[in-house]
Amino acid sequence: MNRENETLWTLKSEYVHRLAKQGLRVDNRDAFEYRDIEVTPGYVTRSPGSALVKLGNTTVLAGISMDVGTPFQDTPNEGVIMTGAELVPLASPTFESGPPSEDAIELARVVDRGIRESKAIDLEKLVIEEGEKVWMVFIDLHILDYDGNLFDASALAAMAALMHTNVPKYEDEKVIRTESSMKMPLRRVPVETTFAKIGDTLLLDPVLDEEKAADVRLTIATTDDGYICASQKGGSGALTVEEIEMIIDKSFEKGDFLRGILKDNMKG
Amino acid sequence: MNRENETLWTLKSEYVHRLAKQGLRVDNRDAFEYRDIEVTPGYVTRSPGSALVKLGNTTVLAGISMDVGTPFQDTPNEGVIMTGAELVPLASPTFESGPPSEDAIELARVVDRGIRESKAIDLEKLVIEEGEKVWMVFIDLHILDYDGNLFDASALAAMAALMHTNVPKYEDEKVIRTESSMKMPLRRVPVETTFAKIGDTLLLDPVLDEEKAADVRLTIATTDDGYICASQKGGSGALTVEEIEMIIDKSFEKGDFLRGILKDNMKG
Amino acid sequence: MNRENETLWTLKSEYVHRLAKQGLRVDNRDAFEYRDIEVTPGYVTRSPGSALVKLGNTTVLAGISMDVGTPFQDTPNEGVIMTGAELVPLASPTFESGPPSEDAIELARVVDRGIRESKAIDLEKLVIEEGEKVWMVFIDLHILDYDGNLFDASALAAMAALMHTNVPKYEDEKVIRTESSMKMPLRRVPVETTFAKIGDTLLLDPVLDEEKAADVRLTIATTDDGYICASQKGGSGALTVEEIEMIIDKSFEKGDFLRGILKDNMKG
Amino acid sequence: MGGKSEVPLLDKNGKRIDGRDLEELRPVKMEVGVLKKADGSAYVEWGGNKVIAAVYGPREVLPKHLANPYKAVLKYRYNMAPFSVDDRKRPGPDRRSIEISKISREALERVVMLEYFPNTMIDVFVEILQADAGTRCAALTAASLALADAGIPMRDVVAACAAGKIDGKVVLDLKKEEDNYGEADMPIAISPRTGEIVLFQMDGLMTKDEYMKALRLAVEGARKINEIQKETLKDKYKITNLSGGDNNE
Amino acid sequence: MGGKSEVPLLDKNGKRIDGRDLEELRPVKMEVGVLKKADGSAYVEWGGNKVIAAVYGPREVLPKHLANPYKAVLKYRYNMAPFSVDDRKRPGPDRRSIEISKISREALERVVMLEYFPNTMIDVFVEILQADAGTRCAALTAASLALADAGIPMRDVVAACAAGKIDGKVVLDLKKEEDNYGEADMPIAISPRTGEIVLFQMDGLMTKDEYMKALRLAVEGARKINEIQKETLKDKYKITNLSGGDNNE
Amino acid sequence: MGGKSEVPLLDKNGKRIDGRDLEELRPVKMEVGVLKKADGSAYVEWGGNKVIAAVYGPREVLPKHLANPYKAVLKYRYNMAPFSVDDRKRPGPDRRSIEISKISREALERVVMLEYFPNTMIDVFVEILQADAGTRCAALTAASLALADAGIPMRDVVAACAAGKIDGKVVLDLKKEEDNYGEADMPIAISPRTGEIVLFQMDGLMTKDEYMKALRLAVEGARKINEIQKETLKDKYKITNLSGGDNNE
Repeated sequence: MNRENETLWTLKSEYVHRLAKQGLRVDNRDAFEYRDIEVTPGYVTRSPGSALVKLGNTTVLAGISMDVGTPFQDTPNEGVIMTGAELVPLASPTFESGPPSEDAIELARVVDRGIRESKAIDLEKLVIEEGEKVWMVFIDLHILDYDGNLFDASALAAMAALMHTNVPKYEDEKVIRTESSMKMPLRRVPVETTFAKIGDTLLLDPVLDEEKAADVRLTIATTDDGYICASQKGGSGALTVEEIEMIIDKSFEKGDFLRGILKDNMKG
Repeated sequence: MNRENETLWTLKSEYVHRLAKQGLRVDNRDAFEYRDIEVTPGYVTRSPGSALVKLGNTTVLAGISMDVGTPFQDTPNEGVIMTGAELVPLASPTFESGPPSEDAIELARVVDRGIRESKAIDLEKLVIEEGEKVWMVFIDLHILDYDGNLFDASALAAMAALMHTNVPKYEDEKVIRTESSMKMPLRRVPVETTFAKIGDTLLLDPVLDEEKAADVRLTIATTDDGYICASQKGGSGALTVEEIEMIIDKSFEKGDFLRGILKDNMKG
Repeated sequence: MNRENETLWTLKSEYVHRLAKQGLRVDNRDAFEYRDIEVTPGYVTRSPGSALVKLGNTTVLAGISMDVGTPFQDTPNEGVIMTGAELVPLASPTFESGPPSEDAIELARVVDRGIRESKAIDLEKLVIEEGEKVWMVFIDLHILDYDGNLFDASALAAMAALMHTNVPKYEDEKVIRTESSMKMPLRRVPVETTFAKIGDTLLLDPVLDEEKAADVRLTIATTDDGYICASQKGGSGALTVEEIEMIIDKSFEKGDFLRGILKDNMKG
Repeated sequence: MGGKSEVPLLDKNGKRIDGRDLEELRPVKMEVGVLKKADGSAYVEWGGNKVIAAVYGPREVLPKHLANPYKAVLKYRYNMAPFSVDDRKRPGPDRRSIEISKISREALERVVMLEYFPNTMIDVFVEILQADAGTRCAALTAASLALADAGIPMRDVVAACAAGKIDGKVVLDLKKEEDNYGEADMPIAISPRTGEIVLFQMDGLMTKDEYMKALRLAVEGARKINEIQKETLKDKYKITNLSGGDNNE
Repeated sequence: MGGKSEVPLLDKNGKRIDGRDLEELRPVKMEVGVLKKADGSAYVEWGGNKVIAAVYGPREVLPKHLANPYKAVLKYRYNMAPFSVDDRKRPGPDRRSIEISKISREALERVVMLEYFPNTMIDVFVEILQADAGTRCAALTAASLALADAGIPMRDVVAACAAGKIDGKVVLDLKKEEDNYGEADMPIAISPRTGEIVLFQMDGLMTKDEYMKALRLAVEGARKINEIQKETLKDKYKITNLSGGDNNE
Repeated sequence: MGGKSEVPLLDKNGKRIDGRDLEELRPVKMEVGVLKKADGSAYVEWGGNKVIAAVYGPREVLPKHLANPYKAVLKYRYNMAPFSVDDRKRPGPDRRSIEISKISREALERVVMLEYFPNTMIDVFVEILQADAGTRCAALTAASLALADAGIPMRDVVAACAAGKIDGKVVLDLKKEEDNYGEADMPIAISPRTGEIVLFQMDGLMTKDEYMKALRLAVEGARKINEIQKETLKDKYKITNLSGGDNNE
């Protein structure tokens, strides 16, 4: 699929490895330092909630759509979350049109799990009529520029969008999109932090060149009240138990950093 | 996709251009003359409405299917129109099996717009129970032989079929297909006329060889009460404002000619 | 599609033909002898009904799923049967992932017809509320190892599964899968017998090598009360009327043999 | 085969709902060379069925990896127009049409001289414009004519017909209501020169006697259909040697 | 074009619901080089529309058999983000976006010098992030800028605009409510140097006079859009020769 | 992970609903060489899970453009039979099975000596015949056995196991009800020789202490699974050097 020159990538990969051995990175960051992060909530003014996140050059737009539907049979008293991701070909020469790739599916599912498993959304407050009518929360991730670490950027965009989402009114069997009945009911603030292992070196927030050179990737989602709520290893490399433990510690620390950015954004 | 010989087409195209420059056509027609038109309404005797149209060698069969469904939320007091076109591979060596091509989609949508935008069908009369149950009018265009100008042939076939359509009875929650409750309620008679520009020459009703040689195509839908209700440019060429104005005039004139054929057919 | 060596297959085919001429088979069976048959009903203990059938090396797992749905409009007082077959790529180097192949579709439809046309299932007993709610019986055939004659193995597995199926309880608009309301209501026991013609020789139950060498295949479904309920010819060869008559006679005889196996299984 | 015998399909004189005798075919009309762009084509009207067939080829095989160095690849596409049946059929192949296409292709593979055209593809497309039971037989009958019209060499012109069982009687050539409410249907096709069966299906409930009677009746029906095919090709080409039939231009 | 005139779209002073005059454009903002990975890119905000376009290429043609030895293959993909409209749009192309992609590609084929890059492919991708009527015009306008930003040689920079009819009046540049409840819409695109029409559609009901008035109005609108395009490219490159515009790095 | 603690998952003695202790595996049975047509195969029964795996290859890569001149392409297809779960699963890949296939493939890429077979493809197919939580672990465990059975050289035999949290306790190897109503699940796989983690996921809510405890417990579980794998292969081949295991014929 990758149409770029194979040899070029091999050279780049060797360069990234050489740097990593010396504790260095292609953009001179520290090992556990995030790139610059910009969060623009409410970017899509006409949608009930949205946020544009720039993590260095990686750009993700998360948009929330609200609709009324029937709950799942086994959770009649809960609203429904659906998360999708489109790696639109605009964002990278390696993304293609067509049905979602396995990468897009994994991304959507890992972002979804961070939100779902942490019970970030109070789904019981999204019930209109038990067993019959509930709010469906669609979280759509639109990747606009791909320079590595879609997981953290997407999870951050999704959470920022949810924090700025207004639930529309529902009256006389109709959704009134111009009026709001409440803020999206949130209970926790999960964020995701992704680490790459290059040789024996662990790095936070890999850029694309690092991501491609890495053997393995680990994403950890943490909550503001001290829980881990999701994890996902990617890539054909391996991790030791000790590495995972070290990553968990860093993940809580960096998670609080990301939550700080979200918090600042809520005020601003 | 085109499996025919590229060189052959280049030669044919040059020939068509040479003729056009002299005001001539491959089949000796005048620039704004239609090929012979045959309309056979009621061709599919078992369907509520249908018509076979032969425009020279181009052959299109339009069939109407009627079913009961729920109206769209924003038009609770209107029936529903759905138009589809199948460029079945029987009709041309260049048509392929599979999901509708962009050509088939464009054709269906342009025919649909002619009918929909002119409000040819009185959709309010197709309501059985407001907001709950309305008639769905499926207009299906089946292309049987493709020798150019599918737009005009298809629009004509669709309109002829609608003019001969009987709306079935609906009793006790069931469609009784063997009985008719009314004629399809029609208010206007839109038809479409298509022009090709070859070099600087404008032609009506291009045959396949002309269509392929043409730089640009313009389809204009007009109504019997003096309105233009749809237009569509196709092809990578361009048109001037003056050319469009000239085409509009011709389009009304030729539209009346086509409506004359439909009218004759209603009597016969 | 077949990735195996073409030359090898030609040689095998010639060998099979040579044997057939002498009345012999690759596995030393008689012409109208089945391979060893093992039926394991209830293989998938958590499903309402299932059976694993081994016909020589050919292995088919049939599983029944029960759900509540709306009946078809024209049969408001009947439950619904749906039969599917997956030729999963695990079972053969020639099976591929993706939508069902024409072979999988033919297999599912021929097994379905044997059951449907014989009225083996008393569909009226599967009505919960006439016109509104009926049991849907999904018969899914999962092919695990493909060594020829999927038709007989699949039909046998489907019937064995149905004979061991418990219809769940339905109370308060819910399916209670842990409780049974009745055994699957059965009226007849259809089985299918498949014959291959190699040169002029007719054989029962072809193995894969015979199936590939064969010119034509004929499957006959018979019932325990002396009816033929389905037939299907496959392959580009031809059959005479006399051959068909001879196959019918054998089919009843072998059908009783297969029904004997099913019966033994019901006791055991 | 619903077998709901509430609807009587035979009157007290043993006549069928359209007045036919038990062993009588519906009216059949055939025409070849009906399409301009196809290499060969045919139209068949058979009772309430209206069917049109086109043949393209031998031509380049697409996708290329399907090419066979020993013979032509034959493709067959049976397709119903959305308006051909009462309940609109959604465009595109469904399971039924995929199965019919498969068995029809296998029937034609018996007679088409594919070995004459290695590394090519011959496409047969059939469109059901109006359906009244027996469409697969009408389609295959039309396809054979279209192949002859395209000048494709064939060992024989395949002809098809169905027999079935209604109100307990074996009858020829079921129409829609008979198919819906009858007890069995058996569509077949033959290679008329040898009398061999090249397409064969049956569903419903029949004893062996009924089954063999239906089979023989269907073969006879197919022979009658073949006579009409031959007349049609003769009228068109004024020759009797069918497989030498020339192109339609 | 619902034409349900219950909703008044013009006030007693002839002003539109957003306070515009009949022949007034909505506010338009443009920016080029907004994406890092694309060879060229542009962002266009036009009333409530937010649109981003990217260009990749000339690059290898995939699948290979689509390659043309005489010119580059141009592809155009118009795509709406699920949250860009009130009722969530399911991801993936629908019939509407396939049609828009086709006519937009045809418009650009008129100006892009495809003959310079045989056997290659030039991909134009446009994402509608927020929709407020006129998205196809905004998309094509952004696509032209992205092509220029990618340094693809063009005869001209295509500019688009729509005119339409609301409450019986011909107006420029419909917004969403005007499109929903108005009487006609006519999106067009021009090659500004020649004034030729390269994209042209119309739906709704118009007399010939209204139609020609709308056409001329839309052409004028597109010319204004083109001025903004030129300013945007000038600001970025500090040069006036657009087709000689260099890459965005 | 519903976390609906209305359903008690531990009794007053701390026993689980199936009588197990907190750190106890469900009964596990393994068998290799269970299929005739596959190059390697294995069957794993693990609690209520029934899983069958097959390996084909190294063989020709299809489609060809996916071939890699430096190593074999590994494919992994996790598929659930429609009847394997209470609510019938529609045939074909869904998002969940695509994700599981991806991470399972990545786990195996760590150990399979792909570099020995450039320009080929190794296909691993796993069918879930009955599901009772932990299917991805059972599937990967079976897949490793099938690879060994096919004689594919491997650095190690991957073994998988899950740990989780129910009623506030960290436990090994959740069954279905525990997965549905428990608080967290952590499926992992290891390369037993090095103890490295090659598959790793977690969802639910856990403190760091619980998390690390679960991780260590799951690793221990996977080691026990690996012992059974080794016994199974030894029984079959009467040899201890697994990667030298011969074909199943």
